[in-house]
Parts: sequence; structure tokens; C-alpha cells
Amino acid sequence: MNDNPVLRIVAKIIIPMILIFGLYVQFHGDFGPGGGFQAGVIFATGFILYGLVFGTDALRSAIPAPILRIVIAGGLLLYVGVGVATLLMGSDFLAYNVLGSTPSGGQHLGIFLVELGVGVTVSAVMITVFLGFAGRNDP
Amino acid sequence: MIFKALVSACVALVILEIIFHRHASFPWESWPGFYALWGFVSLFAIVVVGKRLGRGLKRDEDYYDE
Amino acid sequence: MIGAQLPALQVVIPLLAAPLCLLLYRPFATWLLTVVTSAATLVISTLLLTQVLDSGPIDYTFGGWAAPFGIAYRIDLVNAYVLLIVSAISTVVSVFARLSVAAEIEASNQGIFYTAWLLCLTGLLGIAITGDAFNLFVFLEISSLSSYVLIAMGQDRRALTASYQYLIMGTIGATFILIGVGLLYALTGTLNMADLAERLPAVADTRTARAGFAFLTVGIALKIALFPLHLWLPNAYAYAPSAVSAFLAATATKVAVYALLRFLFSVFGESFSLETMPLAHGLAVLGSVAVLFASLVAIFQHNIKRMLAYSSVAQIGYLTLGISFVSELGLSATILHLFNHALMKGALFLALGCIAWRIGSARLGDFQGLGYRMPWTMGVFLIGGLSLIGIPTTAGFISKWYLVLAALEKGWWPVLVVIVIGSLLAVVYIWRVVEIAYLGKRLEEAPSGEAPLSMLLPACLLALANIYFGIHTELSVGVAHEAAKALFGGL
Amino acid sequence: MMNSLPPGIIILVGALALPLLPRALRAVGALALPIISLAHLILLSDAVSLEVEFAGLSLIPVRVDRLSLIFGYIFHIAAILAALYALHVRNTVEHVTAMFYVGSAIGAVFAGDLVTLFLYWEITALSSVFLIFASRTERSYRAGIRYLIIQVGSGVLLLSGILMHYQDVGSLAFGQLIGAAGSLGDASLGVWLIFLAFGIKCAFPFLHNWLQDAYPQATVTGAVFLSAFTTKLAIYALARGFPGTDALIGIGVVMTLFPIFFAVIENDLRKVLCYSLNNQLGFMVVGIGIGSQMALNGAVAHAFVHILYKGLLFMSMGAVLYRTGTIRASDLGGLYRSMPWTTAFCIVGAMSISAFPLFSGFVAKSLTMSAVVEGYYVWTFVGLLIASAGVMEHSGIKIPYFAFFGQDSGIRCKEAPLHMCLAMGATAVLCITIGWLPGPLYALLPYPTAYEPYADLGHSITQLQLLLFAALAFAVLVRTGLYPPEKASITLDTDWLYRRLAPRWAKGILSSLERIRQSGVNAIHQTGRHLMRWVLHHYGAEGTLARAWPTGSMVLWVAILLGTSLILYYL
Repeated sequence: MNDNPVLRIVAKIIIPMILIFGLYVQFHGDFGPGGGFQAGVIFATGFILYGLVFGTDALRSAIPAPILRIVIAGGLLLYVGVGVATLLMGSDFLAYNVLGSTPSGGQHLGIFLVELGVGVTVSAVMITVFLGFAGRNDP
Repeated sequence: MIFKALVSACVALVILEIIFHRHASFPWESWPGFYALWGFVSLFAIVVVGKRLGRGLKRDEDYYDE
Repeated sequence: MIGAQLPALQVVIPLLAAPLCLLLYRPFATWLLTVVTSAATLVISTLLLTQVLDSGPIDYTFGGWAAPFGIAYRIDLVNAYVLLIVSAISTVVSVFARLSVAAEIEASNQGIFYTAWLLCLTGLLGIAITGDAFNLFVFLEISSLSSYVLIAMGQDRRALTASYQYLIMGTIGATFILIGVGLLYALTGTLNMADLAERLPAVADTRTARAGFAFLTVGIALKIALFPLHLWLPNAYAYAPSAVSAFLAATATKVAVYALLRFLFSVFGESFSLETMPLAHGLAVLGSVAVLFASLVAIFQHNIKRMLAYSSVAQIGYLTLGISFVSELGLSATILHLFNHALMKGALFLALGCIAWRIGSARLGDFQGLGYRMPWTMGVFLIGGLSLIGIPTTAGFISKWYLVLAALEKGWWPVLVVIVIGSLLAVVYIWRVVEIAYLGKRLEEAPSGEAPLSMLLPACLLALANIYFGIHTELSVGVAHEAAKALFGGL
Repeated sequence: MMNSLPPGIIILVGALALPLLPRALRAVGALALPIISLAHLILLSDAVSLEVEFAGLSLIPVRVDRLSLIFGYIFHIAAILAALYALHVRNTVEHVTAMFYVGSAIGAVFAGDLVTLFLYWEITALSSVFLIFASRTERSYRAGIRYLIIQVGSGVLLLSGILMHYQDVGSLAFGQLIGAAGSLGDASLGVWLIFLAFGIKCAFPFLHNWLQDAYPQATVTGAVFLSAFTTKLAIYALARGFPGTDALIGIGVVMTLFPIFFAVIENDLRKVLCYSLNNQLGFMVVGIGIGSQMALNGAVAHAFVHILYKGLLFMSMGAVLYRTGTIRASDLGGLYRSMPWTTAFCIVGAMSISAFPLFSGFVAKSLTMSAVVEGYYVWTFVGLLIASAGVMEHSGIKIPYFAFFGQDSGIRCKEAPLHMCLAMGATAVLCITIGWLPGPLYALLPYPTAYEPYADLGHSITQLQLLLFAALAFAVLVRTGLYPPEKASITLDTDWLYRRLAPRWAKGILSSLERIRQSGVNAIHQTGRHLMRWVLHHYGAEGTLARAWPTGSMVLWVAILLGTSLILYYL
């Protein structure tokens, strides 16, 4: 598919849109429908489309495996880290109230960070799964 | 020689029994020479019976190994 | 302050360590992190157990949401006991793992290995600690998914198939559990176990409740590897890396049995699950068949790991027999055997791990004269084996003793006969190994010499524990009794 | 502090430490262990008992009273003598297992409850089998396995009996198990099983054959250990649990009688000793069955002296086997030239076991016989009298005669090694000393006794008559050629039932089934073979049930189980 100009051009046009939509779902999640999980999948779709059209090697050079690994771990760490932070600040695990100056501010920040962690991890895992399957037949 | 010694010892014992008479708990114990006879006959019988038994029960040494 | 947060830390610490492991990725560093983390969970679970012993069950809520709405952890004696088993075994086996894993798994994959190990630990601890039915399912999935990865890393190519089959079966089991939990939720509108226990009696006489019960029991039975749903287990244990076999054999099915106990006794209540439903007899029959059949199969195995795996299936039979008596004595025998079986299987699989490290095989034929080539390792195996048979002064005897007492109390003679025959069959399969190892021809050219201390010491430690808990039973029996009492008393 | 240490534990723990010693010192270590342990036992004050809570049961791992003490002493003495005898052995496994065997036998004697007893009971079985395996021959291996199966079977019976007994009476204490009436008919099933377990170890008739089967296969030194502990432990257990049980009198008389016929024709001299052992156990069992204080004293005294002289006989035959490599009567003879000391010691043992006055057997057996007379058991007395002549025949005459005298086999060998001679000499001195001065032995007996074996001179004379005339009969038989010649052969015993008959029946059944098959009904013949094939097919390494199953069929099982449980739950 690498040599099909229509696909290449369309992909180049819609990939940024997909990514932006992913970010929207991510960050709008605490006000409207959405959230880290969905956003992560949508975000990953952009990369997967890139891999489908331009080849997995191109995708691999865009996001090397060690980076993916770090991102997966980082997202999870962010999530757990928030929980640990609340613990350290003297409250229960994931009791966000203590994070901000006001309880609602704390809730806001806490959910924002936790969802970000989820989104990052999910998208990185999705890309890894795609690479894992797509890479099977590579020499 | 040993056989003769054995026989004389046996005879001596029978004589001794008459001198030191044993207190009898069972009636037969007062019969003179009872234990002597008993010992002789028992062993004789044991060997004879054992011999008979042997005819029925003896097997080659590797009987179980076959 | 920190004391109040222990329940969260119990799960959070390994959960935090897992991504760290992925970041570190170097074999030694990740191994060290795993050991430290396991040790930390061991410390926490010990503290939790003493806390529970001192001042009764502990409640913990997440994010400040009160119990029926948020996720709540509830730790009583039963799960404190299971937490202790899991964390202790993980600590001992992870110390053992370094050289064993180094020998069996490529360096580039070891980072993933330890990450999966920590996730699996997180999942197992989570199942044990949580008081929320759905949360239990989530942790079950975490532990299962990571154990598929762990098993697939075995050297043998068959490890992949074994892991795949386990994946299919495990997923079906998990799905069943999810369906069961879903049905209960539909019926009662709550996922909190304590809450469920309160609301279920009112609606227990509905088809939904019974269907939920059926899905839950069958799903968990699959996870326990109860006969005839054990088919995934022998290969999974046989082809997994040595350390994984030891870890999973000693913990995974134990935790699943715990989940069964929790649902039967705490959520549904024993009068519903074991008296209204004909489950007690079902468990008795399947347990007996498991003991007999699996022990018989074990006798004919050439691969010792597979033999032990079948023996595990038989031991699970004993565990379910204990439940089927529906008595405090029977239940404490089961809980006690959870602990003791973890000790003996741990010791046996670690001994096999040492042997695999030295001679690269678990085939019976390669054990010729091993009693002289690796005397300490075979000593550990022997003690583990004796414990498995149930020779007095070993831990195994204690649990068999209580099981027998429970059967006598109930007057179930056939079950008693099954237990005795099972022990005799265990004598046979352990004897096969001992015979080859001690009385077999000594192969001069075969590799000989002990495994390194870092592998041997954990194995010896577990062997000693088998003897220690065969003589000093205050901890194991005492807690098991109290835990059984608590379960019978409801949540 | 010293008092809280259970007797026997020093030896058990020490045995584990033996391999740590340099190779050459292990035998010495094995000798030192029972000596240290004996010192500890002597320091133990009387009537100590230790109670512990274990797994919710109250156990009494140590109970020291007069009955256990005397067995404790003699077990220690026997262990010291046997260890001295075994100084030349360089096989560590043999030393360790022998000490385990000794330690557990001693522990068992001081066990105050049935669980502890069972524990030690099993260890004696498991450890002693290595003394048989240590011969390292195919035959000894097989005999060892048979021995192990029977001994462990006895343990299983014991455990089952204990469990039932516990269920019945709620106590695990090991005291008198039989009712005051001494009737087994009134006993519960649990007590019956315990009785049977003891009976197997005590080699009751028809349960006896493991003894004659296994002991002759043991090593030279192993047989010396074996002869002392297992069966005497059973005697102790019977004396403790079943004194005055009527059935024991009959059983004992049969035990004294039937082995003597076998002993006449047996060619393996160590096997002759085993039959003789069985016969001697009969005397003790009779004593326990009578159950009066004097009878129990007699049984215990008999066990005490018997351990010594039977050990001595096994040592002398062991020395012969060690030097000549054979123990067949048909191959031996005339060894008194080569082994004069061994010959002398053997004769001391032979005269002791035959109960010549002034030898140890006499002072013990007289007690039992007096008890029989006291209770006026006429037929028992007659039976024991015949048995006494039998003892004279097989142990008093046959053993020394065929090994050391008789027809000269032409074998010339060295005298037994020094340590063996020392061990035999010490034992012989003990046999004679006890015969001369029975006072100290009598003082140790469980019940006080004022018995004087030599008070009635007539008794000594009649006993001498019995023995010497028996010897005379032997001499006459040999002179006239009526005595059956020793031939290389073995004698069938009840082991034939399971070594030959059972397999032959199995074979016979299979072949008749074969015939049936040939005449058209082919199904049955292959049942046996099919069964095995079926078992292998299903349970074997690659059998149906052991195979890696396709995922689909696993899932099928899930579906079946779910369906079944749904149906069951809905019903």
C-alpha cells in the first residue's frame, strides 16, 4: 500500500485529525463523554493507520520499541504515582481531594492526571500489540 | 568319646533326680525320668516330623528366582 | 498513619514496581526490584496479619468513597492468611529465580519476565485483599494475563501451546466469573461483597441467583483446576520456567480456592451454597475423583514436573474435600492445606529448579544416582515428597490429619478411604523418584555438584518450613481454625 | 533441662550428624551415640513424663516407668554391642539408618501416647529396611521391598486403629487397650486393628513370614541390629496394651511350636535363627497372654535376655558369613579349628537360648514357666515343654554343630576380627553373668519379684535332663543317619502364598480365561491385559487422561459442567 498515492495523501490528511480528536476525547473526558481509555485507543489508531499505509518499519522508526516501553511504564507510573502522592499527602489511596488547594480542584487535577496516565498507556499498548502482530511475518 | 560322655552325664542326671526330688506341680512331674524321656522323645519327634515336612516343603534354592 | 494505609500499599507497591521494572529492564536490576518488592509485600502482609489478629478485620476504602459505592478492601483472617502465603512464596521464589531465570530465559526478555512476575503478584494479592466482586475479577485478569506471559517464556516450544490453552481456559473461567458477578449485580445492584451478602438472601430463590451461582462456581472451578477442568494445568506447570512453576503451583490455585471460599461462605453464605444447592456432594465426588485419578496419572509420568503438576490436581481434590464436609473442622483443614501445600509444592518445584539448572532436565531417566550427585537438593525433594505423602513431623501430615478427623467427624468412610489411597499413591510416585535417585546406577559422566547457594538456600528454607510447620503448628493451625470460624460466622 | 530431652532423640539427631564426621570416625561415632544416650537415660529420674499440646491433641512424647525403662536399657545395651560389632562397616548409609532405627525404637518404648508411638513405629520400619538393602543384591532388594510393604502396612493398620480408637474414647494415651476381662471379642474395631498391627510386628503365626524372609537377607551387621529391636518393640507394645489377653496364650503356644519344625530342615543358618527368634517370641507372648505379674515379669525378662543371646548368635553367624562368605549349613562345618573364639561364644549363646541352668535363658524362662504352672495352664505347659526341646534342637545344637563341628567342610579362614570378638565376648559375659546372678535383672523388672530360680534344685536337674536327653536323641539320630542331611535348598513358608501362589493363581486364571476365549467367548481373557492397557491408555504418560488435550475438548468439559450444575441448581 506504500505506493498508493491516494492512500498516502488521505492518510497524511486524516492522521493529524485522528490525533487531535484523540486528544479532545482525552482532555474533555472530565467534562463530557470520553476518558483515557477511549482516547488512548483513538490516539493509537492514528499510529496504526500510519503503520498500515507506510509500513511497520516506518512506524517502528517513528516510535522505537524502547520508547514505547517507557511510555507504557510511564503512563502506569503516572496513574499509580497519583495514588501514591495522595497517600504521601496523608489521605487514602486515590483520594484526590488533597491534591489541590480546594477539594474540587484536587479532584480535577487528580482525575486529569490519572486519565492521562491511562490514555498514554493504552495507546502505547495498542501500538505494541499492533506491531507485535504485524511484525510476525517480517523477515 | 563325646557321645560316651553325654550318655554318662545323662545317667548321672537320672540318679541325681532321685536324690533331689523336685516339688511336683503337675502329676506327671513325680514320675521318675519323665523329663529325660520327654526331652528325648520330643526331639526325636521334632526331627522326624520336620523331615516329613521337609519332603513337602523343600525346594531348590532358586525356586523363587525363576 | 502508614499503618492505616497498609491494605492499599499491599497492592500498590508491586503495581508501582511493575512499570519501574519495565523502565529498568536490566536483568539484575529488575530481579533486585522484584525481590525487594516481594519482601516489602511480605512485611506488609505480616503486619496486616498481626493487626487482624490483634484487633479484628480491617476495612479500607479507595478514594474516600464509602463502602457500597467505592471499591473497598476488607481484610479478615482468611485473606490475611492467604496474603501471607502469596507474599512469602513470592519472596522465597524470587530470590531463587535469578540464576534459574538467567539460565532459562534470554537476557533481553528478563525485564518483561520480572514485570510480568510483579503484575502477577499484584493480581494475586489483589484477589485476596479486595472486598469487591468486580474488583476481584479485574485482579483475576491481571494475574491470569501476566501468568500466561510467564508460562509462555518456558524454554520448551510446547510452553507456547500450554500458555495458549491456559489463556483460552482462563479467559473462559474469567468470563464465567464476570457473568456470575454481572447476574448478581443485576439482581442486587451492588458489587460490594458485604453488601451482596446482605441483599442476596432476599432474592436467593430466583433463577438469576442460581444461574449466577452456577457461573461463578464453574468459573472459579476452572481457575482452581478442579477435575475435570484441570486439563490446562499439567502442561502449563510442566513447560513453564522452573521459577514460575514453583511460584504458580504454590500460589495461583490457592488464591482461586480462596476466591471460592469467599463466594461460597461470605457472599452466598454456607446455608445457600452448600445446603440449598447440591454443591457439597458435587465437590466431594469431584474432589475424590481428582485425588484418585490425578494420583494415578502422576504415577505414570516420565516428566517429574508433570508428575508434580498432576499431584497438584490431586491436592486440589483434598482442598475441595475439606470444603465439602461443610464443617468447621473440614474448612480449617482446607485452609491449613492451602498453607501447607504451598510449602511442599514450593519446596518440590524449587528442588526441580535446582536439578534443571544442573542437569537441564526434569525427566525421570536423568535422575539416576542424583541422590549422590546433588545430595542437598535431593534432600529437599525428599522432604517435600514426604510432606506430600503426609509423613508425621511434616506439614503435610498435619493437614491430612485434620482432613481425616473431619471425615471421621462426618462419618464419611468412603472419603476416608480415598484420602488413604491417595496417600498410598503419593508414596508410589514419590518412591519412583527416590528409587531412581538413590538406588539407581550412579552415572559417572553425568554432571554433578550442587546448585548455587542462591538457589539451594530458598529450596532448603522451604524444606525446613515443611518440617517446622509439621512440628510447631500454633501459627498454621491456630490461624486456620480461627479463619474457618470467621468464615462460618459470615462476613 | 536434661530431663526434658526424650530418650532416643540424642541418637536420632546424632545419626543425622554422622555424615559430618570424617569417614573413618563414623563407625566410632555410631558406637558413641548409644553410650551417650544410655548415660542420659540413667540420669533421667524415675517416672518422668512430658506432656505437650500438639495440633490440638495432648500428647505424651516421654513417659518413663518401669516397663519402658527396662526396654530402654536393653535397647541401649543391644545398640552399643551391635555398634561395636559393626565397627568395620564403612557404609555411611548403614550407620545412619541403623542409628535411626535404634533411636526410633528407643523413642517408641518411651512414647506415652499412640501418635508418638505410631511415628516412631514408622521410622523403625523405614530406617531398618536400609539394613536389608545394604546387602546390595537383587534378592535383598526384593526381600527389602516385601519387608517394607508389610511393615508399612502394619503402620497403616496402626494409624487406622489409632484414629478409630481416638474416635471411640477421645484419648490418645497409650495404656492398657484391652478390657480387664482380657477378651478380644469385646474390643472395638480400632483396638482390633492396633492388635493386628502389633501382631504383624510381633510375627504372629501367618503374619510372621516377613521375619524369615527379610532378616537373612540383611548385611552381617544389619541382622544383629534387626534381631534386637523390631520384634521386641512389638513385645513391649503388647505388654503395654494387651496384658492378660487370653487369645495371646494360644497364639504364643503356636508361635513356639511351628517354627521348630521349619528350623529342623532350614539350611540357611541365619534363617534358622529367625525361626528360633519366632519361637522365642512365642514364650514372651504366652507370658503377656497370662498377664499375671509373674508372667509379665517373665515375658519382659525373657525379652531382655533374648536380645542378648539372640544378638550373640546372630553375631557369631555373622562372623562366619563375614569370614567364609556363606551361611549355608550344607557348605559349612568344622570351623572350630579356624574360629575357636567365635565357636566358644556361639556355644555360650546356644546354651543361653536353650536355657541351661546358670545361663541367662534359664533365669528368664523359669519365670514364665512358673507363671504357667501358677495359673495351671496344662496344655500351654505341655506345648512350651515341647518347644523347649525344639529350642535345644535348632539353636542349642544345630547352629553350633553344623557351623563349627559336624562334617569338616575344609574351609580354613581367619578368626573373626577383634572388634567382633570383643562384641561377642562382652555379650557372652553378660549372658553368663545374668545366669549366675539374676538379682540385678530381677530388680529391673516391672513388678517386684522374690523369685529364686535356683532355690528348687530339682528344677535345674529336670531342665538339664530335658536338654541333655534331647542332645542325646540328636546324637543318636546323627549316628544312625536318621537326621536329615543338610542340602542346599530353601523351605517354603507362608511367603509362598504371596510369592508363588498368588502369582500362579493369577497366571492360572489368565490361562483358563485364555481357554474360554479360544472356545469362543473372547471377551474375558484379555480383561487383565486390557485393564493394564486401559490403565496405561488412560493414565499412562501419553494416556488419554494424561495427554495434552485439544483446547476444544477442554471447553466441552466446561460446558458439560456448567450445564450439569445449572440443571442441578435449578432442580
